[in-house]
Amino acid sequence: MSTIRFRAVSSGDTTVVQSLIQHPMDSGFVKDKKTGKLIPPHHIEVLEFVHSGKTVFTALWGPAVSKNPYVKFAFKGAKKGDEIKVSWVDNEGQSDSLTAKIG
Amino acid sequence: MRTRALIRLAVVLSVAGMTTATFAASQADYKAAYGKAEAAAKQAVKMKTGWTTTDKELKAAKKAAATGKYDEAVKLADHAKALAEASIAQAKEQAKIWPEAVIR
Amino acid sequence: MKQSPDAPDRARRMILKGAAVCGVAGLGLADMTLLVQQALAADAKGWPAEAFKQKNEAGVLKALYGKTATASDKIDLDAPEIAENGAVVPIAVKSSLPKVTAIAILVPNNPYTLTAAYKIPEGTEAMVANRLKMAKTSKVIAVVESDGKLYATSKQVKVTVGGCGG
Amino acid sequence: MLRKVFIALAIIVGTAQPLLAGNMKVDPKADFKAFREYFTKKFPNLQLNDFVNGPYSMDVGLRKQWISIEQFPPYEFAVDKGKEMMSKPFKNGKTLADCFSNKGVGIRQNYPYFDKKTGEVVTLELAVNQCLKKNGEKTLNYKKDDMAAVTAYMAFTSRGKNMDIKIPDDPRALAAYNKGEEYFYTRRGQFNFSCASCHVQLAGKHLRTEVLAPALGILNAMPIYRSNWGGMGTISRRFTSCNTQVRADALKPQDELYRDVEYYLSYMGNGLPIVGPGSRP
Repeated sequence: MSTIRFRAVSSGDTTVVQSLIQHPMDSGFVKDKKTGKLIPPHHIEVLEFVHSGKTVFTALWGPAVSKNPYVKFAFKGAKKGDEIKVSWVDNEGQSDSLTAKIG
Repeated sequence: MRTRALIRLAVVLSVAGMTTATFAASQADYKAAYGKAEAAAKQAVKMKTGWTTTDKELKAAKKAAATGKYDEAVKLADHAKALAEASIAQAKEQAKIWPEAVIR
Repeated sequence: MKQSPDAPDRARRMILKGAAVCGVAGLGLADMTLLVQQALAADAKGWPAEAFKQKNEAGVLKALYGKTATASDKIDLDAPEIAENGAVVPIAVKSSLPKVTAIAILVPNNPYTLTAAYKIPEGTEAMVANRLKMAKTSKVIAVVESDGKLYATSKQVKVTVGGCGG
Repeated sequence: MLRKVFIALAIIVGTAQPLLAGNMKVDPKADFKAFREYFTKKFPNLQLNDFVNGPYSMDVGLRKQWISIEQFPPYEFAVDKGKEMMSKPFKNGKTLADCFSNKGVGIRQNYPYFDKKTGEVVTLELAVNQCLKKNGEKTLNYKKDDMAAVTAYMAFTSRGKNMDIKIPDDPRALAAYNKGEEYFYTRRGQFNFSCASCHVQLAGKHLRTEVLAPALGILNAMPIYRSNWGGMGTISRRFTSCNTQVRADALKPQDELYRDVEYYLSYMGNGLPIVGPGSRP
């Protein structure tokens, strides 16, 4: 299953995009209950939304973004049925992406 | 409700961690105290009324005894016993009076 | 909302995971070069490591934008007065300033001040909503880059259950 | 005349006596009515169907944050996973869905129920593990992760249906109900708190930023994603953590007493909508 959940709705010229990503977003300040050691920071660094070849939104995230992070933004120039590609990369080099249609 | 007041007192005392052990204790004293505390704790668990603090104190007593601190170990075991007994008293009292709390 | 198969992306993922480049089978040399470039670009496009290390507002703004901010009432910062839990504080920023190119959200009382920075290309609205962690009660600062200048507004958010446990 | 006085006396004694002796008649219908009345009187401005939203029904600031988080709630991942788990074939080719009526869709409001064969209360969480066991599969941890995912999916597909717990006219069912009620009102732990202390007497009060949820309909929102836990938790998890919060030893998940208290409390939530999975601070 994808780590990315995506919802985009167009009304008029504006498309509102919301996305939720399954990611621990470890802050680096929490101790592992079992080992007593700090869990190293593990977080998404870059999250990008691309519509017809153009990046419409870029998030640069640190470890203080909540677990299972959420973001919402809006842009102009897209219509219902258009595709948007969402991709993220984290500080350990893991990544995921998803191409979804605007509803 | 006299028993109730007594339990309140027991709860307060147990929270405050008051005990009566003031003598220099031996390993045998510790073993006796621990045995009694453990039995009371087991009884409480059986009645499903145990307190998390009882087990904590028992463990602390064991730890103290392992390093030869028998005074402290006895004190902790006595405290564990007091906690366990208070929890049993609580359960016995509650078994009688819980219906008073029901919304009617 | 159907997920479409996305072969090049899977490949890029492998590269980023450090898998051997040769392991990406079935792609021409040109594709490969493109993929590697994309992968590098994602890094170069980059994450402002310096800015995320800063421990105060001025440091963050200098590292991110190389300038300072002035107060503005044209920024709408929506944050709760009392956070229900510091692990998940919903915060939204909106601005009526012209030509907005970036939005950043700072929490000075967190171990590191910068929480999130957003790039707003032309055609994208000056608006973002997200959920952030707050370690304790703090001012939250919203910074907006408009027409090459920085503007900021702030709001106090009370936190009683700290969120560095997230 | 004299007879009338006697009858009146008998009624007075009859109603007063159980309070003192504790061996009163078990009357779920009367309990239900009194329970609901207590909460609707305590919170006269609250819509009845809003009680199930717990703290968010009674604090404007919390409600606003909740509505914002509900736009895209973190429990969505659990619902998706639960859906997948329901239809994933076991080694014997059967599925979790096969163990439930209507393939487990839209039936959460019927749990827990009283099983006349075994004479015990069967909760949804217990039923899931019984199904796995019966099919030779590994059972799930009752408190979180996969169990929360399955129950989240089942709650999600039952949203809007009203809780519908039945207490059959069977002395064993009434005894289970009564034991559940006793558990609910019994003070325990070093802090000497009962479930009711927090969720009846102190319902709606602030404990730091937390608002104590009213007991009316409290299970209709289960399982929940708690920011405090950083993840999902089941009814089992809620009960065990409530116990340890008042410094009482938690029972084993799905201990008979926990199932009984779930039975009692769910019955009190009858007629209110299922809104699970829920989010909580």
